Amino acid sequence: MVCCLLKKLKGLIRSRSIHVSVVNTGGCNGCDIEILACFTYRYDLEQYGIYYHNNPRKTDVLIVTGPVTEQWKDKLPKLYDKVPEPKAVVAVGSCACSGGIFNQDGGRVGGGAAEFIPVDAEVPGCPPRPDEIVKAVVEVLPTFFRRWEFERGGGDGR
Amino acid sequence: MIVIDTFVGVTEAFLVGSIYLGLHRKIMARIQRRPGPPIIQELLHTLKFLFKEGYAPITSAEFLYWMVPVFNVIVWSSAVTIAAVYRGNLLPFFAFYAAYKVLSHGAGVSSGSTYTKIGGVRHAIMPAGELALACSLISAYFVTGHMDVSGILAWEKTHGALWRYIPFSTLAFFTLLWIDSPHSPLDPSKGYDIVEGYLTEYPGFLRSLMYTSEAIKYFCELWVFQAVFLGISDPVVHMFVMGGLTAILATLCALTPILTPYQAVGVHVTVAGLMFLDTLVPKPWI
Amino acid sequence: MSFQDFLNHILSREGVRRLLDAHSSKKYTVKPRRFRNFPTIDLEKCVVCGACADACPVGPSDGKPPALEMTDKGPVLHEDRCIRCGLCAEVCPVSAIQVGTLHEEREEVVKPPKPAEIAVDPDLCIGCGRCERVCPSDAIHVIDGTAEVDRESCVLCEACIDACPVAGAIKLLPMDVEELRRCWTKIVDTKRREVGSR
Amino acid sequence: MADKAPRGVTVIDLDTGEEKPISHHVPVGPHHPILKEPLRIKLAIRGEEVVDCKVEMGYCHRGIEKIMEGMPWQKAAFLAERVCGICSHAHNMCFIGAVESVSEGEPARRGLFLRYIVQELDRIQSHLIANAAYFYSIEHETMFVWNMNTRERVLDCIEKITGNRILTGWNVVGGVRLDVDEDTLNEVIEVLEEKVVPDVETYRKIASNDPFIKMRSRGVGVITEDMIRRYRVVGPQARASGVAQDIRTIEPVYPEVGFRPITRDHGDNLDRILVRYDEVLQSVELIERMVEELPRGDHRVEMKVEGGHVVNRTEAPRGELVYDMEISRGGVVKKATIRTPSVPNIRVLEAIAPGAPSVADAVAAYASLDPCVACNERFIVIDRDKDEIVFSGKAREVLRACRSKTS
Ligand code: SF4
Ligand code: SF4
Ligand code: SF4
Ligand code: SF4
Ligand code: SF4
Ligand code: SF4
Ligand code: SF4
Ligand code: SF4
Repeated sequence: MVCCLLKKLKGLIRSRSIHVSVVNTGGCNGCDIEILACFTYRYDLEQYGIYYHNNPRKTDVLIVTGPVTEQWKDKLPKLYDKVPEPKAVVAVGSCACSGGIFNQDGGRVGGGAAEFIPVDAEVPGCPPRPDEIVKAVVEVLPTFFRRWEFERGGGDGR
Repeated sequence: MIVIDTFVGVTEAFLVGSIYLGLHRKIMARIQRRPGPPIIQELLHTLKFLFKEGYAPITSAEFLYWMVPVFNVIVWSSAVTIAAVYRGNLLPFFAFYAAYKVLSHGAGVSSGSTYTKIGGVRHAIMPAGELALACSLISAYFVTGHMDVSGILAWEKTHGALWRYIPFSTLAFFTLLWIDSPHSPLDPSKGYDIVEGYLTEYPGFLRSLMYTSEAIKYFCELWVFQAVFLGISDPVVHMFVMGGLTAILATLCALTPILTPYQAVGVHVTVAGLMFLDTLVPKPWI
Repeated sequence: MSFQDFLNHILSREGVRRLLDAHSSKKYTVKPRRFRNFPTIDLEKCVVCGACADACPVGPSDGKPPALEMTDKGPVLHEDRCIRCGLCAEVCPVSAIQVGTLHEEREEVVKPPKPAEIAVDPDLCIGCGRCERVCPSDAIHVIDGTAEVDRESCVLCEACIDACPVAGAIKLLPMDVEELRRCWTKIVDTKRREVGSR
Repeated sequence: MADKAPRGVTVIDLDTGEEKPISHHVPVGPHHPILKEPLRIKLAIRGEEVVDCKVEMGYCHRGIEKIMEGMPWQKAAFLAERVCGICSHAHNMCFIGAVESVSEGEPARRGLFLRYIVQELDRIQSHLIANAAYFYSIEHETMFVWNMNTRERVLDCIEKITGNRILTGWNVVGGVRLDVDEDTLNEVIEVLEEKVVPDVETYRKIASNDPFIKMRSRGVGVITEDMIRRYRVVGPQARASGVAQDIRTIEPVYPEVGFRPITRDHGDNLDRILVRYDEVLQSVELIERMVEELPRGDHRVEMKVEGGHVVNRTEAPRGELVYDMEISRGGVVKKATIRTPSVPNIRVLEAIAPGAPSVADAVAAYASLDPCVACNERFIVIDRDKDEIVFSGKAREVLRACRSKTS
């Protein structure tokens, strides 16, 4: 009972304080600037407790944009490993979901981030509008972190 | 009894410090014309990191790496206990501040990453912290003849606030507050160019300890500033003045970029030099 | 001095208003009039001509389907592949694909006259009904032993001609050039008048 | 994360052969707070001083030119746009312009004007985000957010006209995709005049007066005319050093509305910022004049693509953009080579960063070059026989390898 309450409390705090880190694995940066726009006045993700800093050590959520290019194929899993648990990955843009327009004959990209690291949420669109990103992030992530303790068992999560 | 007092004092310092840091961020956000995070956000960050996985990078010097955050909390808890809870001597406060500098340097060097090393070195070469602190405390001693907070407060009761006697030292101490508040232009040791300076490699609960010590530090410095230079001893007034000071600091931090290390050192030295003006400039209002 | 600029800017009436006005993102979730959202496909209308899948710029690769995958029921959209370009909606002959609000604007566009029509010679038609079976848009029907063509829904695919066992029973009659020109002039005139009245 | 450099390590200057002792290598990127896009800058530092700088590109190689082969222009236009998301409209326009120049007839005049109106709007938003990125790199959050706020208003205008914020797919051979009515254009002009111009004027005033911003920007990262010639620096970066080169002077429409390039003299970070603000204001004027002189008629005409070899140049927000294409009859792309402005603009960092007194200055100089990595490099050298990648993206090595094979 106490244990359950504690888990709930942890989940609540985690869902209110989220650090994100955006990694562009070779996209056209259309998605990156739309994510950046989410941190400015209109959409301001900070009001939901979502902070942006590209330091993997303090990241909870890795936002991946872009198809995974040759140079990133080994670097992306490494970067993912650096992020301490609990962590989530959001693929933003059709590139990160599936390789997008670049993943066809002649292209030299992997088919989306999910082939290299586990992806928890996808926001399709090329690029998604900031309001679509905000909607996805604000609806999915807090729930994800609230449930994390129960679903993955917080053995190593301290 | 002592244990309980200390515990309550430190906890209060941590909570209040966190909330004022949150207010700092909120005010900055409002100046940037966005809604901004809730005021308890910094507190939530600290708690969040407390539960997050922590580990030492392979390159780190492990003992130092693990101990730095712990010592940091101990140092600032002691400082707040001596200065704010028991209103004791200010010399240990200075010693603790110097220890904090050494520890931050240790934090930078121990993790073995280039960014943290540069950050640690940058933090160590910023001289104004200790200089301003030392000089302003010495000036305070020369004027009041006391080295402990309760003595200074008693002196101020009869003579009026200390800032009127040594305004430049007050300014120097205020600069110290400015340096130590987040996003300060005078503190390039956590600049984005070196990712996050000496904090770069701290994940999980170690970072949480770092944040805790920072919140206590913020409270402690604001408290000492008010007690020594503004002569305020009433806790309620304290809270209001802290809010006001936070607003001023946030505005200053929001409207300036971060300077390069050399420029920052230049400003620090200038500010530290300011205090000698106290001995030279006549003060007709006294 | 420029600290003053900053302060002036913040303390100006506009600045203060914006300082105190907490923006919310709700206001900005309204999609613009021409927004190209993901295409929605109306399989009822679709005549399975495949034009949309041809036009789609996102081709297949190993392991991933194209954005619009053609099946025998009609095109299937893979949202994670689609780049929302709207080309599929542009080429669909029967407007079975809509892309967000942009589509409404396209609806107003007057349908151009067809450059030809399908005619059945009742003397030759034997009423076998093969044309009826192959017609992708269900435009030809055998009524009383003779095939009849619904010109509105015919997409001029000529599938019926290929399937017809009687040579010359179904013919593609190109429209008279003069007639065509007259139709076009009329459309352009109405269009002009509309623009002028606005 | 960091390369370890034991003490006593040196770097060798490739030009002079001189050896310089260093204390650390500091890698910046490919995932770093300052960078929105992947790129690696390797700084060699002694204490804080930057001794040497290498730029490593190629994290964005996607093979766009290869995918484009065999695509009809209708599809390839969307692909060209996705070379880069920030100056997407310039790419789209340059591509369509190239196809039009091998087609019969002239594109619709009204279409051309609408096309250039969107191009100038795109330039405004691109310049604003470039300056915002610079302020972010010197950690002036307020100016960063303010610039982005103003940019949102410009994006609203683009959205009103074309339907998308970025990646608009606005151009087609013969004109533009949709017509725009008078009311929309008037609304756009109103927003520009009432919101964007006063804001940008304030930002320019703040940037040129603020002592702190000046401390960080004046005299840092100076690009000389010699460097411009050596590294082929283009766009506002070159114009900030007093080189008045701008492709807009030879593009259609612009001469008619009285375009003249803007230059400044110092060539340092601050001037690059200010030139961009100047150009934003100039773009607003250009848009107003174009809307005034907007011809009536069709927004799009049918054009038959004849095919052939074509080189088309456009002034993208970051400088000269070149599409060199072979197009077959009917409009299928046979071969495409794209030369984007950011490559030379970023390479010049290797000349201006060494000697910078601190890492912070080098990084700020990088941000002031308006680096846009997405378009940065679309080359990769593949060993056909073994089917493995020999070089990916390190331009210097690739060049050297190519030279050793050919000479
Ligand atoms: S999804 Fe589209 S906008 Fe996003 S990176 Fe890929 S191509 Fe660019
Ligand atoms: S183009 Fe239209 S009719 Fe043809 S297959 Fe696609 S949806 Fe169906
Ligand atoms: S919108 Fe474009 S990408 Fe999406 S399905 Fe249609 S043609 Fe394909
Ligand atoms: S069209 Fe052909 S099949 Fe149909 S009735 Fe006539 S002859 Fe028969
Ligand atoms: S052409 Fe053939 S298939 Fe088509 S309607 Fe006539 S008989 Fe039927
Ligand atoms: S042409 Fe096609 S649509 Fe028209 S009647 Fe024949 S089969 Fe049907
Ligand atoms: S006329 Fe022929 S080619 Fe054209 S859509 Fe119909 S079946 Fe297809
Ligand atoms: S310069 Fe290149 S990367 Fe940048 S916006 Fe333009 S095309 Fe894109």
